[in-house]
Amino acid sequence: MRILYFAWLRTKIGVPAETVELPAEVTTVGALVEWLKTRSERHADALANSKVVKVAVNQEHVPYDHPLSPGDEVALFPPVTGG
Amino acid sequence: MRILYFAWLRTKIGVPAETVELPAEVTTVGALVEWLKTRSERHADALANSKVVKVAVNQEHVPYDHPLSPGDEVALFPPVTGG
Amino acid sequence: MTVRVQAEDFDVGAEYAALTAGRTSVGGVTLFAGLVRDIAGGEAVSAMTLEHYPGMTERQLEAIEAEARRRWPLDEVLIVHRYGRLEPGDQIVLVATASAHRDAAFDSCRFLIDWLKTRAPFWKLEATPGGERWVEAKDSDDAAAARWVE
Amino acid sequence: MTVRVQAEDFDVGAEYAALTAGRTSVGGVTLFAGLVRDIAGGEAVSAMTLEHYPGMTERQLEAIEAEARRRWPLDEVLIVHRYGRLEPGDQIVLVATASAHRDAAFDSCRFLIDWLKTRAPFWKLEATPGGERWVEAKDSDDAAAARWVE
Repeated sequence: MRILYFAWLRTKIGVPAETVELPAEVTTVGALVEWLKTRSERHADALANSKVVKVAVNQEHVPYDHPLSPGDEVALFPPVTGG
Repeated sequence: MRILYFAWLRTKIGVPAETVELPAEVTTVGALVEWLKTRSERHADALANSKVVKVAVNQEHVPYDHPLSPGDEVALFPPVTGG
Repeated sequence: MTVRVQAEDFDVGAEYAALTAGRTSVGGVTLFAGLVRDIAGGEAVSAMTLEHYPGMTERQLEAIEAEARRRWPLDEVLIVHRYGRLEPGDQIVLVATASAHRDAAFDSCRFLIDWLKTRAPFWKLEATPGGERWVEAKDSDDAAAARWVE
Repeated sequence: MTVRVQAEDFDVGAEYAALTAGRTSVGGVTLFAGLVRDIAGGEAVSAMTLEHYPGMTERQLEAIEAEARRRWPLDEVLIVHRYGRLEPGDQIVLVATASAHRDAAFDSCRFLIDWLKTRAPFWKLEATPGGERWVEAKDSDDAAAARWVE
């Protein structure tokens, strides 16, 4: 699965995107965020406070209980600050 | 005293302005409007419904109980419709 | 001079540019332009003539500007209102405010046009197929202005 | 195309002219332009870099436009948002709506900017004397957007 990172999530994790093989039990956005924390210290640090980690699936904002499907484009980012 | 008329008050009365000699007892805007009605049928018709006759004294909106002073510039007009 | 009453048209792009030129304190500009519509009250409008009360108009617009500046922290305020004969599509009025903050820019701009509509001495005469008619004041304009009574 | 995401600057006068050109049904245009301020949170800002999520940005802005058109009777809607490096005084965003009615133009324009601020995937990085910092989302922006929840 393709995971994109933006803004300070990108700089903290150190890459703008990565492709991961999800374990079978990771079936929701919330489970994905928890699982990503185990990948490295940088991931754990960047994702520590899930209140400021927002998620989009296929370019739509989604809540943490949103289910994941193979082929989804998943993006993690801080609250947006445009305008 | 100089009296100015605008919009349909001007066209109904037939002049854009007139200079009048007020009787001593006409000391307020409301009394002026009543007195102007007696000047002609055109005045009476134009000023019949005081709800839609607004008054400015010295270029400020005023209520009917506003006192008149010699030398005041008085204007009568319908509710404004700019913008 | 931030209040202008004129027969000539105005250039929104140039007015906007002047509001922001050389300023780095402005976070937002809100601008409203009113135009002549080709239909009003269900009737076709071929022209509109705006009468006003010279002297009082400027005075009232300046008072409205001063009130906006009193209520909100504004870098710039602009009011331009035309008079004379206009046709559908023509510009009638421009109000604009520049502020550090978006809420102040929006609220003050709407305040300007709402108050102007009930206080500035302008009257519209519309030419329709049925003849000329003076536009009647709208209760909705009074209600819009009433929102701003402190 | 009424939604644009671009690095280039935009010309407010030209955009305004395009919104109203040849139209006689428009009674009012409301326009909001957001600019880079030279100070934020009490600190001097020498530059701002806007990052965004290509693809999602356009999709979200189009959804915001569609929602505005669903809620109000609008002749035209325009959203232009820049990304990349900007300096104080530079334009960031332009939202504008044209409608027969002033209330619809004002409400929809404010809706566009309020929703954009909480939904469009842009992030601001400010350069200050103390170094670069990512701008934090404001509770006041969430509150502004919450006004429009139906």
